[in-house]
Amino acid sequence: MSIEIRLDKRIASVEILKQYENLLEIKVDDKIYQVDLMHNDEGIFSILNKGRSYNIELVPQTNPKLYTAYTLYDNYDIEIIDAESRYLRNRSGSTQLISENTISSPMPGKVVKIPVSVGDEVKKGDTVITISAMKMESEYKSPIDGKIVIIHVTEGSTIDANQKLIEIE
Amino acid sequence: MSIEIRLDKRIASVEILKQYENLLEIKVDDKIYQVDLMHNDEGIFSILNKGRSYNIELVPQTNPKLYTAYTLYDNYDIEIIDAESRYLRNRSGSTQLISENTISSPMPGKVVKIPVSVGDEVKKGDTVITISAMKMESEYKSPIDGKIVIIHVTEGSTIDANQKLIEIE
Amino acid sequence: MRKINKILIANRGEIAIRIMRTCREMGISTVAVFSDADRTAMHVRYADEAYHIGPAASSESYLNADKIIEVAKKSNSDAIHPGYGFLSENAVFAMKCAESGIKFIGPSPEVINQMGNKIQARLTMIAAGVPVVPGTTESLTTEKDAIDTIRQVGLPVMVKAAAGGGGKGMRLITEEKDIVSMVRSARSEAKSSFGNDSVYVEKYITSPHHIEFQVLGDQHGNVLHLFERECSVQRRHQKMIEETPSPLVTPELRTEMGKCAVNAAKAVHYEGAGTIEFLVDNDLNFYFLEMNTRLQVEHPITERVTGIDLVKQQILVAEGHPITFKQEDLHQTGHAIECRIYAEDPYNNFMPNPGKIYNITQPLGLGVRTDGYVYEGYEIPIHYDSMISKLIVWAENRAEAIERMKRALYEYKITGVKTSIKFLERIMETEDFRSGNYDTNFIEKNKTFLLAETKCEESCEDMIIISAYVEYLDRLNIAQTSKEMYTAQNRWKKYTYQKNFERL
Amino acid sequence: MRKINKILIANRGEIAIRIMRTCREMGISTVAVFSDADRTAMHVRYADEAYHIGPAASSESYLNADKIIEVAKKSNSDAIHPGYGFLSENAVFAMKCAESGIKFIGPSPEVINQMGNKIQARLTMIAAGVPVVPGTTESLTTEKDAIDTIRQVGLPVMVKAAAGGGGKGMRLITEEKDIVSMVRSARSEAKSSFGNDSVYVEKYITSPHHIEFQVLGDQHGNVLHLFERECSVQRRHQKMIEETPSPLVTPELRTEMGKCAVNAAKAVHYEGAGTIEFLVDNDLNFYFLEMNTRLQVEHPITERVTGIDLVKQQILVAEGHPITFKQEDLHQTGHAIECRIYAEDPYNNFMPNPGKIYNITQPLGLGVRTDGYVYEGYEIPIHYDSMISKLIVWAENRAEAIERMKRALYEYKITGVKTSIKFLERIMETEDFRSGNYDTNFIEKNKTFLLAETKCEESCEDMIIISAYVEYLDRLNIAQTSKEMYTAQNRWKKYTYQKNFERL
Repeated sequence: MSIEIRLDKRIASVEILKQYENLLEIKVDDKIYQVDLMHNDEGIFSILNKGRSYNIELVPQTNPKLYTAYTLYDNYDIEIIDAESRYLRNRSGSTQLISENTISSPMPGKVVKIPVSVGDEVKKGDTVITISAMKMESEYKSPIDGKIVIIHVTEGSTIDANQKLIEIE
Repeated sequence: MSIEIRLDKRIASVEILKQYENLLEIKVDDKIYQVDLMHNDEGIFSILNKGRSYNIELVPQTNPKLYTAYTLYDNYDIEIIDAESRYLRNRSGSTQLISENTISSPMPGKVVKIPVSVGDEVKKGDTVITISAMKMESEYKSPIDGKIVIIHVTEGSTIDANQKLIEIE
Repeated sequence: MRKINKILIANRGEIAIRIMRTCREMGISTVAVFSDADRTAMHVRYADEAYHIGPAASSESYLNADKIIEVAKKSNSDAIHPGYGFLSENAVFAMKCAESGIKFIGPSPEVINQMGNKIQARLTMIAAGVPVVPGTTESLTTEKDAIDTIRQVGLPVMVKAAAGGGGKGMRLITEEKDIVSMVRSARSEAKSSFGNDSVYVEKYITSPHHIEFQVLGDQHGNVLHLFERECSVQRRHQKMIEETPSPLVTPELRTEMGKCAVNAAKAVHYEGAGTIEFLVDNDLNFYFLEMNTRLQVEHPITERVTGIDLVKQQILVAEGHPITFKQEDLHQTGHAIECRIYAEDPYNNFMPNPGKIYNITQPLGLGVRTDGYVYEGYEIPIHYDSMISKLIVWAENRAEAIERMKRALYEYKITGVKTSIKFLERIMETEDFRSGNYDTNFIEKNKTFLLAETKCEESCEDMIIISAYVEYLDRLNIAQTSKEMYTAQNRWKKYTYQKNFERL
Repeated sequence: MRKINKILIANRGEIAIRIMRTCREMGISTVAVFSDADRTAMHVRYADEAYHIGPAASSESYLNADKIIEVAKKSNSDAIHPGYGFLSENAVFAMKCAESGIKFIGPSPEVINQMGNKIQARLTMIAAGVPVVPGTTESLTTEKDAIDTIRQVGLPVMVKAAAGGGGKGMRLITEEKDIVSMVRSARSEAKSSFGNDSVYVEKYITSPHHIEFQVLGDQHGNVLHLFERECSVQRRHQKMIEETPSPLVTPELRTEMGKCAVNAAKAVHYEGAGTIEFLVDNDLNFYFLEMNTRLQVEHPITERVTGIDLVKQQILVAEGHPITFKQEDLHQTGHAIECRIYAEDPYNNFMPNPGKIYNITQPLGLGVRTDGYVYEGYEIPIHYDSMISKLIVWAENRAEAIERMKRALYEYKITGVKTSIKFLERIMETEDFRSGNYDTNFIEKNKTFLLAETKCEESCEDMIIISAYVEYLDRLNIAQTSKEMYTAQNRWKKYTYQKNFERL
């Protein structure tokens, strides 16, 4: 069964050819690998490929098909693109654009200040919300000239990562 | 709901009286405790009882109602005695005796030698099996004068902890 | 002499645990305090006793002096160790402790005050013969005074809030035309931050080295220093890496600065552990910057090269013991480096990154010490500092210490949140750091190298893709069958090794 | 001088990882080998490369010299580090390495042989002027010779296999009437164990101290020692605790024994790291016991007090570098203790206890080093040694080191298997150990104290019972609802703190 996997910006096609317990023959794009792959329930993988030892950890994200992959030095965004997610992707193609006008939180924190109200006209670069986390305050600015449509949070409220904060039109 | 819990040789009756999130009022035998109890999916408990901080870990054993409890310094055998296990206990009252004539492995290992065969007469103290684990060999002796009834393993085989090895009658 | 049997640690995080470790070695009971956000924190689990002191916000918990003293009394604590940050340099708190008959482990309220007011500290140092950065010796209460003084000192200058700290009310002025507006904004920020618009003026030292001396004083007038720490690797005015000995400091300079540090501490009859911070320019001129009247984050590198447990010394001094060793008994043996592990994203302007820790692998082995507090499954709260661990290595010499630090950083795995680990590894590979030729501009100067993409080659990428694929297949499989009751018993898939791929 | 760029580590467990750590610090690539039982072992994951070498049984994998050399060639390794145990003292293996152009990190095959034969080693030492235990200098090939010699030396005596080791073919004879039968059984066991029934006789030293000296030699004839290690705390003839300096050794004795150790190593032109083991009686007479021609398990305590990375020195010496420091540069600074953590049950005759590790909390902080290899979820194989970790502490002096070790053992949590941790804690509390007044009979002598029940008081028991109860309630609840997909995201139950119990 072949599926597609996105690693940062690269999209690769993967298919398992043969398996005998932990020995796998797998095709990634045009390359065929014979690897000795062990993994555990916590998403830690040990792979031997022609003697080279690789340690990889997959940490699931909020969406069950998204992971952060950790190698020894780096981390990567991973997305599993199976039939279902392809369908969702195609369907949501148009809504993607709207999210550019949405301010979301890159990290958990607390809303310190919202200097705007629904209906206010803002210019690109105007600060629309200030978030504090771990003793550091960050100001988020409007990406466009527009009008505040929705404010999802209030001053003093605690927010999660990737939560929608303010939508501008 | 009150149940009984065995800790080593002590059997205590436990009942929850009140609960508000992580704050519990619990009766153990005749004593009532108000504790602040946190725990996670790996069986690690943090309890504050009148300010004292207790760290306890429960490690499940093969039987789902048996645990090993670890405190900072010690470990204890724990058994949950609910209605179901009380029933099983009563029913198996007689079979318990038989197991005294069964040699079981206290640890995983490898069978090095079985100097007896089924049908052999053995005296109390005769070596009936030698197990090796981690470069150390241990000899297991017959607990009774009797006759070898069943030998569950063969020389060279790998065994788990608590596996039946030899039954004597 | 009053034996301390129980200490309340008025702090959280790694420093709370670090203090409790020494208490345990000394047979002293420990009392933790915790806010709403910290019930699951490690310091609560490590302590003998633990008490709740309020909501998550520091102002209502770890800064709540009265509540903390109330817990100290209730738990019969003999002393309070404030750690660093929070109430550690709060003279009012120290005073309240004294009034309640609880020993505050640190200097007297008077000394905290004297050193907390930056202008008074400057005056004290001048009187003790310690060089200070050229500038004012008085607080400038009017705008005109400030502007006149700046003209007198000569540009570039730093304008700083007299009651200040943490960069608030601080302005660098490099151009004549900015003087008026900068002074105004500094005064206004000082007013709103500290309720006091007094400012003072210091000559701005370009590309200075930030070098500090550890001092230790007892109640009997003995004061000695435990050498320097080089702290010039900073981002956002916060230290990232410290080392000792400093690659810049010559033996002569060390002797001279050490003497000044001891004089500075003696001038105020200093009791306990403290740190004299200096700015050092490239011509090895040094200037008193400020004194931190508490244990410093980076104290472990000093412990490692001198062999002295500084927290133990703090407690012994608080009990009234005289220091048992002399200046000439102390030596710097080998070289120690500390890297601060922050939960932050170095590739996004060091933005803090609180969240849930997934897996941790601690670096271990020869010459490695870690002081941390997070554990697997722990959710780092958004309310407090982003430093989650300190990695300290020691080696016979600086070159070996750098290689050991690289090895330890390589072993250190923390997943679930973004951390500074990889960025720190890059610093270990930076030529300016390796040669020891760096000042406080180091990170800015080497930004391109430090932030360069170093992603792995294609076959490594392919291995990640294979892992994700297998994870996906497994997930499908799990969704179809029931999960086992005890996941920990099945962590690694069952394994039977086959010599080769022939049976595939 | 031949630069080593890649090393195959012919070992497993903590020592394989310890060696790889130093390789990484030196920029040397590492090659791991593994048996069927070790695919999931940490050394496989730590190495740059890893190759399968055979079934679980050591004899077919880690002792398979040809297979290991084949992997070394295939992977272009320049050298092989044998660690300790397995092939580390195998002269044939060292020879085969040389024949294949691969540097064996250790002494020459001739030296391994010379020291491996216990009688030859005794003769070599006598020639070098090193005191040996009174006894035979020749192998006794007939029963009559053996009996005559025993009468000559005088009871009590030890009869030992000439080709021996590990206690096989060894008998303590204390009574005249046992001489004949004991000699016979020793010879027969020696024959069946080593294919050689030669034995030799040594005077039996009652309650001796087991003290060893670390030596280091290079290819240029330089040999020096890195002081002693006291190894008298043993169970089943295996070391449990080592420390340096030895509480028994005086400065004069240290100088004298050190000189002998150096002479011993010089006598065989020793290259690399080695250990001279001595027996020392209560009158401070010392006798050569044997030489271990490899790195010792307990080498970290020497590293800690001298600051020298012994594995690094081994590699540098193997590359042909002369040792860069001199005897007079070396000092013992402070005090170091090592505790060996075994997976075993001290309360059941130290029976090994392999199994699955459930949770681990590593001891961290000031003065603590751990060298281990097990991780959470790892299943300790039944095939190899039961030592899973070494805990090493350092402090300014012995008393502080003992308190630090107690603290570190208190912090060290390994669940899922039984370990020696609590037993080691009891040793730290034993008067004879604390006073430094102990010999190899220590554990036997203090058995009652060491094995005493020290279970917790009732309220602590009740807390365990409450935990089990809550676990049970939760289990019921889980069985009724579906489990979350990602357990790690839900490790601690959701938490909202309430100040008091009023709302109950």
